[in-house]
Amino acid sequence: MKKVLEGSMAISDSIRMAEPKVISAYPITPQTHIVEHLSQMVADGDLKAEYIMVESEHSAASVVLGASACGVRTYTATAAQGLLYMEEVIYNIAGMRLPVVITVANRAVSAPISIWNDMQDSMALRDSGAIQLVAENNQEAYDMHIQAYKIAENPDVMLPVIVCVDGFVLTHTFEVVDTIDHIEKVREYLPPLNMQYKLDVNDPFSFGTIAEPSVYLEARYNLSTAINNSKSIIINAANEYKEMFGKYEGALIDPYKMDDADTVIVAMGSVLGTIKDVVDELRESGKKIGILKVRSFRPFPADEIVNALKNIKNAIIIEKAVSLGKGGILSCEIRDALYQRKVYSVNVNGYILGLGGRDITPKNIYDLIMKAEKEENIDGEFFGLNNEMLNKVF
Amino acid sequence: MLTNMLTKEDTHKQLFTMGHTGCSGCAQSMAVKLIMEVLGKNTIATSATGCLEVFSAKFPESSWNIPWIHSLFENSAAVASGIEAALQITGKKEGITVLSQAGDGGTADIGLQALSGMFERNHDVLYVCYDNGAYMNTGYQRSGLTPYDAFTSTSPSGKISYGNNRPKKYMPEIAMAHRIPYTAVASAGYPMDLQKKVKKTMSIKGSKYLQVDVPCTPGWKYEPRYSVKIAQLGVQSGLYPLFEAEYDKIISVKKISKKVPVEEYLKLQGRFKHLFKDEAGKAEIEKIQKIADENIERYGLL
Amino acid sequence: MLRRLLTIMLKEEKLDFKLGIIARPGAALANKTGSFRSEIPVFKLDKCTGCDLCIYYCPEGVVFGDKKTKKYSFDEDYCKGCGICAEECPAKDIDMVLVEK
Amino acid sequence: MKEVRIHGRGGQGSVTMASILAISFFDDGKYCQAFPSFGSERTGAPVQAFARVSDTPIRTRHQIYNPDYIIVQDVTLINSVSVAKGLKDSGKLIINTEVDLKEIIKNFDNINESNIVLFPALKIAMKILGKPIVNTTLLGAFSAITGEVAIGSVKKEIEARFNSKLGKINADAAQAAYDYVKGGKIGF
Repeated sequence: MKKVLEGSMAISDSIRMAEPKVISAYPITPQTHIVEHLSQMVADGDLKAEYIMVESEHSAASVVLGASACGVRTYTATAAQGLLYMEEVIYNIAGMRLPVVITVANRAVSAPISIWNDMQDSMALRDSGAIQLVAENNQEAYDMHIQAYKIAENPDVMLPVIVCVDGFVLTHTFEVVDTIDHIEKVREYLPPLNMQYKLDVNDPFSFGTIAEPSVYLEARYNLSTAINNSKSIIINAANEYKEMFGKYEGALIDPYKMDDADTVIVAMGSVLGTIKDVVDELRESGKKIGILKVRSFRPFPADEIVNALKNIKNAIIIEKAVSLGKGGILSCEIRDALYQRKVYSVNVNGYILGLGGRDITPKNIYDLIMKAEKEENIDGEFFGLNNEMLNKVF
Repeated sequence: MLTNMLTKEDTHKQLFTMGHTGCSGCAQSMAVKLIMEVLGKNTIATSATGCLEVFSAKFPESSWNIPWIHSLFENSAAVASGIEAALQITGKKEGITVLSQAGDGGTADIGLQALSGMFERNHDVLYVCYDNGAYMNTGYQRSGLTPYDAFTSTSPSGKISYGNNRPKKYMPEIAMAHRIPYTAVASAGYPMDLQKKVKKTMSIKGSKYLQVDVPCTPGWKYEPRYSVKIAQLGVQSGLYPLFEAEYDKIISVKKISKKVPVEEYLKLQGRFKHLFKDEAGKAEIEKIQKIADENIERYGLL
Repeated sequence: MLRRLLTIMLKEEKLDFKLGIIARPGAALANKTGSFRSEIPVFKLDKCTGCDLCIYYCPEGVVFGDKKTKKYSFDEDYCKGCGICAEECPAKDIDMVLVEK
Repeated sequence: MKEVRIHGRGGQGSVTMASILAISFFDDGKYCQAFPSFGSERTGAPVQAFARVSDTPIRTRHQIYNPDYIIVQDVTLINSVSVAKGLKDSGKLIINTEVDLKEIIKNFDNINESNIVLFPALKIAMKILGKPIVNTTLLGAFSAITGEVAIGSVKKEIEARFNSKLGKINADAAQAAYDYVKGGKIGF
């Protein structure tokens, strides 16, 4: 049924549909509305779960780790510093192959402290072994969480899934979301979690043992293989979801008006909406331009991206994150993917904008496209800098 | 806890089994063995990073014949909270003990926040702190539970130092301040007392804190055969008071049967040998005696 | 080490290394810690009172015996020779002797 | 697409107002979007909330700089905030006040009298709700002034948002405001 829902409401409603048994979280802006809605659902008996109010994000992640190791479905949500505080535990959740679903209400990291949106927080977790999916709008945020459990709990995956949802821009925005009416259908799509190994007094195993140098390399190889192989499972999860619920926003990537494009903008998350409006206008004026949405950042769909981009002239990468001391992250990975596959013909220009909640307007996007088409090999240039501010003496 | 007859086969079926790589004479492994004997097989355990975790679970080996999990250094209590919550919501908690374990560093230093959270939420978990008074796993660095004047590699004695210059943190009282239903202090030197306390925790719902004094042969620098003797002297000198508390009230203490001067305790351990070199060292020993006397007074140990 | 690992990976179907670092319960028995010791206890079985303290105090849990017959022994495969049993035996009925091999 | 910007103070229910407006648009068969000015809301501090309505799905997510409609919940804000900034030439600036238009217009440059609608929301709210919360009253007025949203949808969503009794009197306040604008029978 179509409803107007705040992003946080849409997310908590889809979590209710997935029926996790243990939820643990620590409040942090802009994740708060999600955990407030979930607390209310538990308080009203609409969601039968243990909601553990912990004293920190580190413990929130640790609680879901422990509960997940017992074989029950779990959920947590956080943002920014909270995610960085969880980081140590998330590495363990991944290494111990526990299918926890984590929402990140994407927010800038300190310092300077900023409660506003960008993707620097989840990007810092890119090497953790957690799958990272990025939602474009509230509809996708809703659908993606249910798919996240399906992916995480696949016996061949057994990894945490981080669902990235732009803080405020999505979490605090009301818009039309088509929700699922019958929980039975979700149960059909998402059968009860059945873990091969768990903490069970009738079948005891030891988890989290120490690995000597003779073992560790292989253990990490297996982890690496598992996340790489999860691509097909992410695709299947999206396709099955489409069959059952009729909704599809892409699986790993999603091309938009790319058929005859010679310029393609690559981006992730909520900024895609604004970009689509600009591209539609440019299309009307005859410009051959398209968009490539990256929906799965980890595993990184390198083959799929290269296939989509190999015949175009210009790829413009727009990202709300920076690798300090390097530059663009997405742009770097795309350039690497093209180079590795010997595709040298695409001019890749990467730009960083919108950090710390700086608003991205259609005019920004338009100006950026006009500028990018005249440039070559830009690697993570900051776009939209206020030069007066840069040199200001306060 | 023992039956009249124990066979070799029986010993191989212990819940915390031999084959671990703990040091010869390790009092911690003794305590774990004693605790597991009482708790039985319907136990799910967590361990913080530390000696116990490293020597008991080196892949693909494990000394644990129960479900056991290690995650990190500071989150044993939080992981145990999650396990307890999962058991509660799935209706499997009845008859199962959740045991959360850490060393003194994992309890009183880096793990204190998560432990406090677990206490505050009063999870039905038995938390055991194996107190060997320093970070032994990483080579004897000082922790918040290192006793006054003890030599550790980060609180060394030196030309102007007599070792650790801060008194041992009163961790059991921090636990009691949370008004959890049961707090107890035990010692590897008194196994029956230890097992009696563990047994008691099994009938109490909510958070239980048990701190066990476990001498460490390489860290305290003594011959392995003295582990029990030193633990007993710790108690008999008044430096390691054993007691039980319900909520914030102490309900029983283990009386000192034969009071010994702290010197008897200190002189067996290399970590205190710098106190026996000169006159100033004697003054330090007197300070330690004062700590013991205050304990005796405070807890009514005589 | 590698051989043990392979045994578990190949023969013990329940353990899938691909699904993380999980160990079988009690698998540590494969590790014979007798190699730790330089001394070994000798249970003289002379003045033994059957107090069981040697069983209680053994950090490894390798001592076994019978309270009634007052016959105690230990598992040589695992005893680390710490000497606590000898030190704490109230009847002084256990000696530690140097392993000479 | 039409865009609405709401100015208020923390605690006056600007975000609630924007979201009720968005859902009312949806009831009318339109696509909608509503969002607050991002950040932490502090009681009394000036805040903004935004709403969009369109016949086609709304994808863009930038803040609203050139609104079709601006609603000002608290007239004292015009001293400290550029509430009229970016208003479209054809736009409407709806202000809750009983002050005379000649006085109000002094506060604005580059804006015509015809763009300004003054509306005594506080007076209506005090009469019907008995407290100085004007967001629901202003929603009724917005419906009547702009014709962008049906008063029935607004009332329905107000009732859905609050508990039964509170919802009812707030819906009454919206209706009273609507009638007031339409030259209805309630005598204020």
